[in-house]
Amino acid sequence: MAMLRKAQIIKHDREGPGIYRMDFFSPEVSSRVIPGQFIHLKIREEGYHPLLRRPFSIYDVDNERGLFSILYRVVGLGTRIMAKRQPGELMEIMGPLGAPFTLPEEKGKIILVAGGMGFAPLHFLIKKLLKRNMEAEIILGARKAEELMGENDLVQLGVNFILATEDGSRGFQGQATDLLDKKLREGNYDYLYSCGPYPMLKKVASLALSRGIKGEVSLEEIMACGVGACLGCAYPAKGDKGDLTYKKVCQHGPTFSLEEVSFHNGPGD
Amino acid sequence: MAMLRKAQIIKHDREGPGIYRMDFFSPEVSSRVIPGQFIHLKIREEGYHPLLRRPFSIYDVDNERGLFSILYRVVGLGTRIMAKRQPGELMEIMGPLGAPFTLPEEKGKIILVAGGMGFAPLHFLIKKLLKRNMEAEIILGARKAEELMGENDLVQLGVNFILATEDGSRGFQGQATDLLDKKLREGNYDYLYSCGPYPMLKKVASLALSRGIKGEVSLEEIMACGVGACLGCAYPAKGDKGDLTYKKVCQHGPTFSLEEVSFHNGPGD
Amino acid sequence: MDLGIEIAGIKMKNPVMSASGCFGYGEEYSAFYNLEEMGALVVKGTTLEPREGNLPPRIAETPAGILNAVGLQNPGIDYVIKKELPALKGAGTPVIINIAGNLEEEYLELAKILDPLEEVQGLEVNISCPNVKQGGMAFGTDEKAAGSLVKAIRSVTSKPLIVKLSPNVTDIRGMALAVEKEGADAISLVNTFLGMAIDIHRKKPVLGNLVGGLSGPAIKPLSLRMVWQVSQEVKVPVIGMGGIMTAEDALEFIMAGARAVAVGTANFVNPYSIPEIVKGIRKFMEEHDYEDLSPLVGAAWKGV
Amino acid sequence: MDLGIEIAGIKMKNPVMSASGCFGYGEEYSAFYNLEEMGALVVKGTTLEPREGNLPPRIAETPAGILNAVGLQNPGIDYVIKKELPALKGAGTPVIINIAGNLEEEYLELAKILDPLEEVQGLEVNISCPNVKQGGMAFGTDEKAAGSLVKAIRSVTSKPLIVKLSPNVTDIRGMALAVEKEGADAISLVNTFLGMAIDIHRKKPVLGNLVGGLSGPAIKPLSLRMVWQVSQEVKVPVIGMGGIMTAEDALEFIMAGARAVAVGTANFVNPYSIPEIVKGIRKFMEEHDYEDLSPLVGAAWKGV
Ligand SMILES: Cc1cc2nc3c(=O)[nH]c(=O)nc-3n(C[C@H](O)[C@H](O)[C@H](O)COP(=O)(O)OP(=O)(O)OC[C@H]3O[C@@H](n4cnc5c(N)ncnc54)[C@H](O)[C@@H]3O)c2cc1C
Ligand SMILES: Cc1cc2nc3c(=O)[nH]c(=O)nc-3n(C[C@H](O)[C@H](O)[C@H](O)COP(=O)(O)OP(=O)(O)OC[C@H]3O[C@@H](n4cnc5c(N)ncnc54)[C@H](O)[C@@H]3O)c2cc1C
Ligand SMILES: Cc1cc2nc3c(=O)[nH]c(=O)nc-3n(C[C@H](O)[C@H](O)[C@H](O)COP(=O)(O)O)c2cc1C
Ligand SMILES: Cc1cc2nc3c(=O)[nH]c(=O)nc-3n(C[C@H](O)[C@H](O)[C@H](O)COP(=O)(O)O)c2cc1C
Ligand code: FES
Ligand code: FES
Repeated sequence: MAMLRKAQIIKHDREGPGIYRMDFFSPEVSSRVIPGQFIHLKIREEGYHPLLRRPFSIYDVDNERGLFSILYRVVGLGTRIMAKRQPGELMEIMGPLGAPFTLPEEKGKIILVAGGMGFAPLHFLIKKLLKRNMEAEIILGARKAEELMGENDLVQLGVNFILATEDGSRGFQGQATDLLDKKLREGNYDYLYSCGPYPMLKKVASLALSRGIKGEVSLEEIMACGVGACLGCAYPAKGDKGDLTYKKVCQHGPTFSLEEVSFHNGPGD
Repeated sequence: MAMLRKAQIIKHDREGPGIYRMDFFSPEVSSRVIPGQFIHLKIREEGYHPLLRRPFSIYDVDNERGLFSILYRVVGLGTRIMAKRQPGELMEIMGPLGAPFTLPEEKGKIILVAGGMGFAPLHFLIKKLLKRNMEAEIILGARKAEELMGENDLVQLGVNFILATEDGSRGFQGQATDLLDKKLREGNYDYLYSCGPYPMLKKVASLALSRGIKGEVSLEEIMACGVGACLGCAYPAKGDKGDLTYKKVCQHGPTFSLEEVSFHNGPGD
Repeated sequence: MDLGIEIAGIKMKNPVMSASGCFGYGEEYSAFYNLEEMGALVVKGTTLEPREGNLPPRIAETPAGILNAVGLQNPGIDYVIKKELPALKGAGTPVIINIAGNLEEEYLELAKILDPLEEVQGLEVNISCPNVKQGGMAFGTDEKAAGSLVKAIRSVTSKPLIVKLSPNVTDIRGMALAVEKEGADAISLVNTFLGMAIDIHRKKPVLGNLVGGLSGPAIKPLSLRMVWQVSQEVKVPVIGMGGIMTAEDALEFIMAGARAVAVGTANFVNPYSIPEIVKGIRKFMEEHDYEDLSPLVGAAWKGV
Repeated sequence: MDLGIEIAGIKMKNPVMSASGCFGYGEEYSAFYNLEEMGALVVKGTTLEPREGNLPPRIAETPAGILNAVGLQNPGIDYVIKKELPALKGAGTPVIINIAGNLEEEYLELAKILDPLEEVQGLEVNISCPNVKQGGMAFGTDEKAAGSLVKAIRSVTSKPLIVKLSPNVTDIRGMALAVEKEGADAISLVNTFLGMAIDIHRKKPVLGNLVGGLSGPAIKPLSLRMVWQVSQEVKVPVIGMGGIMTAEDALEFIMAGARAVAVGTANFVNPYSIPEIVKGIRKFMEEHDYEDLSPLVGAAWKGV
């Protein structure tokens, strides 16, 4: 369960413009965490601004060395402060938290769709899928070339990937969902995973559902507690009886099945 | 005037339990600052807690190397954060600010009284006095031995000093003002400078005034702006016509003449 | 040394409670520590019927504070009694139900339903939620409306009645006196301050509900002042809250006149906030040779 | 592109003013930059007679905020006219005098004295100072009292009349409507929130005055909400303030409905706050192709 501990930053590298990878030493986290889960990071030890913790998906785990990693983009105060932390320093970590991705029980063809930083949790997932000898392909989408995440990782893992940029600066010109549409028409996929911005996920879900493909998405919502106590991270989803209700991204999610989540009155609408 | 600039921390050493010395490289400050003045330091670059700057007296200046130093004690959030800063980092400095000590025009025997951290501005002052070949002696007082400041400096400068601790753990057992009383009875002093906690300054002033000795004290008051705009740092003092009025510690002070300052309804009463 | 206190007949082993809505029904934080360590557990605001709550986003961070507009999402009193309360029976700490509604009848119905339940040690009447359009807030800003609501609830329950006031008023003393007069056994101060944030890129309010309630350290000076003012006026005990993060903060509220304190937002930052605050108060009492809390309550105005 | 605006006939080259009491009489900050860069300069609250102000300590820091209890220390109107205003004649920015008093007669006398002075472009009537025992605050919390005070002042001066409201009220809209009806040309929102801090070691309030006014980023969500509420009700322009530290903050207030903004506490942290905020607003307008400010004013509720 949600434990609290200090973990040492082992490595902190710039991976691109405003993008960093942070590796922590924490055998307790790395040995237990499952793809799709996240940690809730305390930004500052002293002072109350920023006040809340910040959630980050687990991007990678190195069980042998007891490490886990996050990949993050600097977007505001909290991540700006994080970017200045140095290897050797400690940060307070809560987690692993949240409901992980479920892995398909039978072998099958899997397609993943990552929008920008949405690649982070999918990377850890792909590694697990490969370990189980699953066949996986991934579509990476972004607005422009420098926002594409994951190419190097995927080359290293030997996973097939295709790129889409909205401005056409790399790969296919257009949205990741245009590529997905094409792919779904061409191939037979059994399961889909996706993480990225809300409008993309919405399209991904409707494309997959219209073809009867099952799958899961990882959602983001502003969080306060991270453990299910505050109801701050509510997201509309179908309840047990199919009725629309609010589920907690931190506890029921961040992963939701395509059937469960409702994109009908989400924040981008 | 009050300028703003970033200065690099050149050295940051622990000088005792919770006591640190921070040396900054800033030829602009070190070449202009006069004993008794202070700098207003921004604690954090990001975030609003703590919000206000923190004032620190100039403790030392090395004009050749363009350095100035402060000596500080960790007492709360701001100083706790400062204590973690590393050499090489930059901090934003406003100053030098405030009205400096005035130096006696004629040569004479000078006595100084420092209570704990009150030694900081007096150290820089003593160095100036010695440069002018003034004869100076100093009483160092504190509650207990580990809170005594300045011994090493004074030995190095070759200045006479006597110690008083309230618990008798070093030097004379009692208050610095008991020693001052004794000294004033024995010797003929022409001028006095003092800095330290409010009750001590109050006694120092009454002892000196009752013997007709002129002098100056350096006061502390919580500051907001540091430049005279907010009236936050008011301290009761005698106005031009001898009437009681509030003067600004940041602008009229922090140094005040013994006749000017009024300790009659200060914060400790 | 004894940290124990009594509020309206509710015996607590220490003065540190959870603030409603910031602790769910206790389950989540029981994974971090034994709830016996709490002075009392105040659960999420509960209404007669289930409420789905407000549109997301529901949380926006501000300097040293958070805005929330959860909108009283809760599964309704029946579900709470059936599913949540049984789990709390063995919690080892008094359980207080925070009740809310739009209409007087809803409050009365809730009070009647809860009155016979042994597992409920007290009711906290929330007349101050800023995130619900209809009602609630009106009771919280009008002395007459508040007084007559409390009077009506008082007549249908013998449970200890804590009334939780809104800080969004000109005269918090007047509100407190009005509810005390009509039978409040204790007064909780304060709920959140109505605020908002605007996303300048979308040119729209950040919260789905447009406005929300501000909590956290940012409001501490304001809630502390209200506790200071009210506790000098009323005879019933005051429960202080609003920005308490540490034992030092809790002691400020106690010295301002609060007999107990509640901790809300701090739980989100540090899940161990409540037991750590209890420990810190104990340490302070030890260091300053206090046998019990009473000489500290209101010490800042009693001039002790 | 033009950042210029007009408030009650006062032409400003940009919408960024100083907040009263946080900028002295301009002298201190003129050492940092040319005051021409400001939209307008609002001076320290000025009374008929000199005021010595409150006992120290007058400042206490709180999370992301500061409490102040200066207590309207000022040299009195005669001295201000003789010694401070002449220095501001060539400042190149409109000068607005913030006036305060205990009694209606004092406000009227001040308004009469200032009415003929060319160097004064407007009056800001402070009916909201929380740090003065008698009066002031009563005008700030009672719609009738506020309205009749404004009516009286209106009758003795032809200068633009800005009324500065207290946030310590249940219904800020009601207060705003009351002063608008009686002749306010503009409304300043808000003064400080009444708060306090306690020193747990001395077991006493930290401030010499016991309570003080909270300003700074901590209050921004609250002051922003009030600007949002009031600007949707009144026809006169609103000047927004309370926690503005950056151009982004200022833009939030403008989108909430403020035609101009004032910067107080931020000056203490960064003396260049005002010119930097002006620059940041200009940059935003450039990036988003705004020719002038008017489409941004109230954009968050106009739904533009
Ligand atoms: C389950 C989950 C997993 C995430 N994983 C990653 C990841 O692997 N890599 C990554 O770069 N980012 C991830 N995020 C987003 C990340 O949490 C935010 O970017 C971060 O909190 C922003 O903090 P900030 O202080 O820099 O920004 P702020 O200044 O607080 O805000 C800047 C922007 O970020 C958004 N934001 C702020 N707080 C949150 C929050 N708690 N959740 C979501 N959005 C927020 C704001 O709405 C705003 O648009 C994840 C979010 C969630 C909920
Ligand atoms: C002109 C002047 C010169 C000073 N020189 C030195 C020096 O050379 N070395 C040194 O160690 N200290 C010096 N101080 C005191 C120093 O400014 C405070 O110790 C520091 O600001 C405390 O910051 P904090 O955040 O750690 O403490 P906080 O958490 O803010 O407060 C802790 C304690 O420090 C007091 N304090 C807080 N802010 C101030 C302030 N602005 N002024 C005075 N007291 C304050 C508080 O009342 C409280 O008792 C000086 C103060 C002044 C006014
Ligand atoms: C997310 C959240 C939900 C809340 N829900 C309720 C509630 O249901 N009922 C209630 O009376 N107060 C509710 N509150 C108010 C808190 O109980 C408390 O009064 C307030 O947050 C101030 O305390 P704090 O600063 O310690 O959080 C809620 C506060 C937050 C932050
Ligand atoms: C030290 C200080 C002194 C103030 N003096 C006055 C005053 O004399 N008259 C007045 O109307 N407001 C006064 N105020 C209130 C400010 O003008 C402003 O309304 C408030 O501080 C909120 O803005 P801020 O958060 O930007 O500081 C004062 C505020 C501070 C911090
Ligand atoms: S963040 Fe609190 S319930 Fe999800
Ligand atoms: S600190 Fe503002 S006047 Fe001295």
